[in-house]
Amino acid sequence: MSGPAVAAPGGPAGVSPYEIAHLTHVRPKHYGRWIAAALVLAAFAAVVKAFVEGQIAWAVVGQFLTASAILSGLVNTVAMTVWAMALGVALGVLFAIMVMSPNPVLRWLARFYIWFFRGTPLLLQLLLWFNLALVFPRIGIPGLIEWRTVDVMTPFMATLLGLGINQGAYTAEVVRGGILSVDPGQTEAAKTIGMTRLTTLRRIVLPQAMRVIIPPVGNEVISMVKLTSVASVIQYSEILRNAQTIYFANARVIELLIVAAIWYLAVVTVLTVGQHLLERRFARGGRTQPRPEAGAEGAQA
Amino acid sequence: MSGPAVAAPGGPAGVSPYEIAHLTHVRPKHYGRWIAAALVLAAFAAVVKAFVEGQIAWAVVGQFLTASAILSGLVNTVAMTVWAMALGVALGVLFAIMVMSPNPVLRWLARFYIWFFRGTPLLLQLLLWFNLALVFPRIGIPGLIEWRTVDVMTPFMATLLGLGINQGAYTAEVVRGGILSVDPGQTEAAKTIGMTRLTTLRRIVLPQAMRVIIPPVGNEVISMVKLTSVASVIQYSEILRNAQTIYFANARVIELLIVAAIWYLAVVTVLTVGQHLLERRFARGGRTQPRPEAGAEGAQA
Amino acid sequence: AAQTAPDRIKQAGKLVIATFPNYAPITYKDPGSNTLTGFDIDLGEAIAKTLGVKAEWQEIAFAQMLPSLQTGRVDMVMAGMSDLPTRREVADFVDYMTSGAQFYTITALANEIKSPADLCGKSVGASRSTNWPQQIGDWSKANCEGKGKPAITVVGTEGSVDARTQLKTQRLQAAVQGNETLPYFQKLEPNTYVPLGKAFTQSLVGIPFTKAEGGLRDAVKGALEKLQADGTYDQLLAKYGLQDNALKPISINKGE
Amino acid sequence: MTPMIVALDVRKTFGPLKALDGVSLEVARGEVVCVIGPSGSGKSTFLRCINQLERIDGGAIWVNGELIGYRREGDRLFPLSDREVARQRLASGMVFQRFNLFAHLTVLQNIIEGPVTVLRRPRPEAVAEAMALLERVGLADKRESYPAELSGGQQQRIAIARALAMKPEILLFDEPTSALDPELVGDVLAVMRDLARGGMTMVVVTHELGFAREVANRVVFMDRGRVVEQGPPATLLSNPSHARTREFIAAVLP
Amino acid sequence: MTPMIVALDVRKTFGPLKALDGVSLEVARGEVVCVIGPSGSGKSTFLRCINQLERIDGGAIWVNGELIGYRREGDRLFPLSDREVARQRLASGMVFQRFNLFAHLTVLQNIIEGPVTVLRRPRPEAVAEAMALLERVGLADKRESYPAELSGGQQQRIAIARALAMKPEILLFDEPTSALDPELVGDVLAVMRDLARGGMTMVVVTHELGFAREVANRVVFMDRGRVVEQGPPATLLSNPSHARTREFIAAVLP
Ligand SMILES: Nc1ncnc2c1ncn2[C@@H]1O[C@H](COP(=O)(O)OP(=O)(O)OP(=O)(O)O)[C@@H](O)[C@H]1O
Ligand SMILES: Nc1ncnc2c1ncn2[C@@H]1O[C@H](COP(=O)(O)OP(=O)(O)OP(=O)(O)O)[C@@H](O)[C@H]1O
Ligand SMILES: [Mg+2]
Ligand SMILES: [Mg+2]
Repeated sequence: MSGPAVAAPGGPAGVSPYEIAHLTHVRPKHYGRWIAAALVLAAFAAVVKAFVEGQIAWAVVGQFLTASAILSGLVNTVAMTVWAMALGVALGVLFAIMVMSPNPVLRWLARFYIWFFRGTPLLLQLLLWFNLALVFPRIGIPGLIEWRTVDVMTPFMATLLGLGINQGAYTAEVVRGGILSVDPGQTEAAKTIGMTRLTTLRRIVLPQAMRVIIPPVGNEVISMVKLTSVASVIQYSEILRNAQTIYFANARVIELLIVAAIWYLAVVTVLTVGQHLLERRFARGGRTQPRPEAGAEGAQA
Repeated sequence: MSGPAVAAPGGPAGVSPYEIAHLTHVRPKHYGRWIAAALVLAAFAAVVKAFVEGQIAWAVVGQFLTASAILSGLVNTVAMTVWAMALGVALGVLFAIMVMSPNPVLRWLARFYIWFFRGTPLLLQLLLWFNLALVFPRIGIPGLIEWRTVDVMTPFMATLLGLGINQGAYTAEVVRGGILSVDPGQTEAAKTIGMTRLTTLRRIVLPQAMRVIIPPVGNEVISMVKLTSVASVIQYSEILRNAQTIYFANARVIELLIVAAIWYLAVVTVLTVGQHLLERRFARGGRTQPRPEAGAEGAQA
Repeated sequence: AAQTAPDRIKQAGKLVIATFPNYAPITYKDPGSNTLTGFDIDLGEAIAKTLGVKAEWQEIAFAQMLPSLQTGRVDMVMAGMSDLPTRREVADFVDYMTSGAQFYTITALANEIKSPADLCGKSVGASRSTNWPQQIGDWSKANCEGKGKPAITVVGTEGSVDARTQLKTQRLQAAVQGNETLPYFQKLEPNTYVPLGKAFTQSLVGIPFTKAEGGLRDAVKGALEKLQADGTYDQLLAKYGLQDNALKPISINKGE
Repeated sequence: MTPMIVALDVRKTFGPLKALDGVSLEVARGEVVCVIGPSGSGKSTFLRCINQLERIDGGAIWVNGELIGYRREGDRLFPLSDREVARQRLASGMVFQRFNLFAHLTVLQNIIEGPVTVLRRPRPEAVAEAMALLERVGLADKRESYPAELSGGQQQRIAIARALAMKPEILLFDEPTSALDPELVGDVLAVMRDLARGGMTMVVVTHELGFAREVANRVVFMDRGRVVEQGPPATLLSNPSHARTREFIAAVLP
Repeated sequence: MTPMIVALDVRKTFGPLKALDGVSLEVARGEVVCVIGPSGSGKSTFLRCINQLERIDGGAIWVNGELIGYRREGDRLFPLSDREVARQRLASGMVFQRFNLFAHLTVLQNIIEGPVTVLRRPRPEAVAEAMALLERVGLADKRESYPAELSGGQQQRIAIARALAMKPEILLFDEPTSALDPELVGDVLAVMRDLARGGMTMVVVTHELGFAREVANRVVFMDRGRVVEQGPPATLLSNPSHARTREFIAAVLP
């Protein structure tokens, strides 16, 4: 082995190609990308043009975009999304905790819930709640206080229960995944400072699980916005139903559906932005372990 | 500080409470759990009893459970779930890769796709595909080969495109999360043995992302089974539509929905089992890093 | 005495009626004002007034109407519902109007299809929640297959709107809807739809009541008879162009 | 004076594996015990049993005179509830190899989490004490940082402060420096040395034989779930009596 | 004979931070160079630039005489495509601190993945060579195990075998033993010693000064993104000329 020549900073023994060390480093230009972009935009423009020129009366779209029936439907859709998601997330967290509980009774109960409500069509669940009176004509504590079931099970109530309980079963699975993703070391550390199982979940595990939970729950919230339309069968007057009621009378089917789509896109855009903000909020503190090969400073964690 | 007495194995200097070291350790009995189990079962039995005695004609349920319309609807539901999910997953992976690509054109295209198809109601998407003829009366290469759009856009085709493309947008988000969950060290290691970006994704990253991807995709497959029913509006004759066709004629709404629910539960049960098998298959090799505080043997990883 | 409502209704001071505004001009929402409109709505109001109570309308999907009647959510239904023997298993019908299934096509196909006889071998659609698809099949058996011609392909569509859209994309060559509703759409979309012949069936439209509500059923029947006697009934038919669909006298459970 | 920790014939199995195969040990008040031994010898498992992160299958452990994890009734030992176990854990604090700071909380929040949530101390008081502890470990200026923004050595010192904030009577350390870069080890050992001088009872699993030699009152060598040998550091590290101990020390010392 | 690696005034910035601030270094064929320096001094970044895991912002690097990462056209350097970079990477193998074995593949699959997928070697040949490598690192009996079932030392030896399977001309090591238990370090160093004796060109970032002293032809000390001092191990480790080097060596040696 030949002893190495110690390279003096500045340049090694005049080997000619090495001179290029001080040449300009060029950023790549990516002409291909610009051509691709142009092609994509052209194709897109063609589709838009076809739609604009197709048998669609855009004036009708404009006219109904802010019709009062559409706007009140929009409010109902958003309100139901909020309430049903709140119920769904609450139930999802509850049943995720139950399904991971050391207590087998709770565990089996939670498994049954997830299986049953993921397994039956939402339409059936809605109809069962709405028509609960077929099975229980009156509810309450017999003799003390009682109501007619149909008075309690308003369309709002039945929709809320149907959507919320159904959502809870899906959310439970997502939350379970989130809890499993949190480094078990966090739970151990919480135990060593004397926290009980539930406090640990509430204060340490769930806040960290949020990072994993938010993206799929975001998907589900966005689905929920549109799922509310299933509730039109039990006369919950959300936006799609109100759009339909209008086209039943004026036969402008595609136009009214486009009106609904525009509002849905608006709501989904707001929700997507909200999701990104939430994601950023819960990314605080970053991952438990620094990225591999990262400096101990963790500047890039 | 007093120097400690070195404890001879077997017992320390006759301090009386220490004698109990050799007493029997009793496993907990959990009487409370058994009582809870009994109560839950009782409540459950009461609900079942109410349903059995309610205004539901169980004979009708039995009669239609294996009716040929129901069974052929079931086959169509399962077939559509398989095809639409296949398309959805393929598109999801493609667009997840695009949305994480260094190429901004691909990235924006993928973002638009995800935003648009998550943002518009499935019903509208289905109707747009089904009624594509309103915009493009004929498709193909003009002059060379052409078809009437309505002949190509059969209910099957429109449903497949509608469900699959819609599903792809949701799956893309899930796959993106999965890819992000894989330790970046795996990608670096793959690069050092000379793999290109796409080979790395295909051989190293995606197989490991499966562990994170499967549970939410499982949720989505199960949703898809039931989502196929939206396609009844464009005449795809899946199980719920066929059940409805029957109850439109005989007015046995709840009974026919229960028939559909029984089959849905059966399909979902099979899918859940399949999901668990897949999860186990991809759990092979376990996590990249051993659990904290675990022995280097990794027996518990 | 026949037109007095049962005590329960009188105490409540209201008659809860289910409708689903997807069936212009029988029951629909005026797109401009977003209020319930139609022959059934006006007639329902008149019935309630005759009984000395208010009408309270609940919008319920068609398939949910009979269950809602059974659970007591509503007292009766006015939604252009046909009085069919299968439905009479759970309800009694007070019939108040006739309806006929009517073939029609679009102007673009009017040269090719001039009469119902030209429909053999073609695709014809109708709302799947009605009994029209079945009636088209029966008609085809009698008038196509029976005469050695190819059968009609019957397509059950999601609703009448859907049938009209499919007609426009020419997925269907003709469609069927009630002869009481077609004129409304001819007026709404001029030069689009062409009726083919006359209505090929005749059925009765009625108001269903649960078997337990015999009292209310008779009270409503009485009220309807009174409205026919004082001319209100004819006046309302005329308002919506439905003179051809008048049913006199009012009957109970006479539909086929 | 009762010893701080008494472990008597402690056994713990994982399936077929005997992780602890009859460990007996006493630790006096204020004593510093270092536990050494090869990988898989049960060192971590033993610490985890003292802190009830694992439930023992045989034998018994007393902390500060109180039987832990079980309640005696007649001739039998019944397991305690989650809540009682949580209360008993307050007697001991634990510092892990991988720090395990709460990733979603700042340094200050990490330290006051226990006092405020578990001990129900008023927040301002807890903050004041937390700041004193941060001064003590030399990291007062990092109070608003998140764990991921700190070096390993800083994280470990915060972990020690978090354990101290609960005012435990014993501190348990499981290889507190083995995940650190060599340059960062010194700061952590300095803090531990300081605690030992302050009279804190400590059980330290470590490979830092230099630290053991300097600070420990006693060194315990474990192998295959048993205590093989124990004694003052000078004796055990320089002149071990068992062959297995000699072998191990030769392998670890460079 | 052209040197195996030539780095000339290499610069790399992360935002405002100059991780490499003009590093120049030559490594001859068959030479073993150890790089030491405090945390954050740019040691890992430099290795990652040689292996093109990072793209450099200034200066140039040649491996085996070939300019890497860029193509010269006139006076300017144009970046190479992903595919060409992948091809160039085949000249060097890298072993990471955290092993980074493919978690979903068995030991044997880990080793043959590169030869089969990238080099398109026939599978039976690749398997035969993999088995020979496994014999060489002493782990032939573990071929069907998954990485998670192995100790850190075993994982690191598999990582070395995986790199060797690609028949690279240079091996780069980034603190290959610092995530290992002290007892497991020996086996890995033995394999590396063996490679050095076999004439493999190696650049090793390490804190194991004992290993550096014994095996290295040259030791390089880096600080703040620059090479401060380099020389034969005997000189640099025992008698460094810069104050910063002296300080560092005093802190690391116990
Ligand atoms: N939760 C567990 N499940 C199964 N086996 C376990 C578990 N925890 C520890 N073990 C096993 O028990 C044995 C003792 O492990 P322990 O972690 O106590 O060793 P250690 O002395 O701390 O080793 P190290 O120096 O590697 O940390 C090992 O064989 C380990 O694999
Ligand atoms: N991807 C990155 N993004 C931002 N900063 C980075 C990145 N990689 C490294 N750095 C920073 O560059 C500097 C040099 O890091 P490098 O990892 O090369 O140091 P090192 O000498 O290997 O240190 P250590 O001994 O801790 O591994 C550090 O300040 C580090 O935080
Ligand atoms: Mg351990
Ligand atoms: Mg480094």
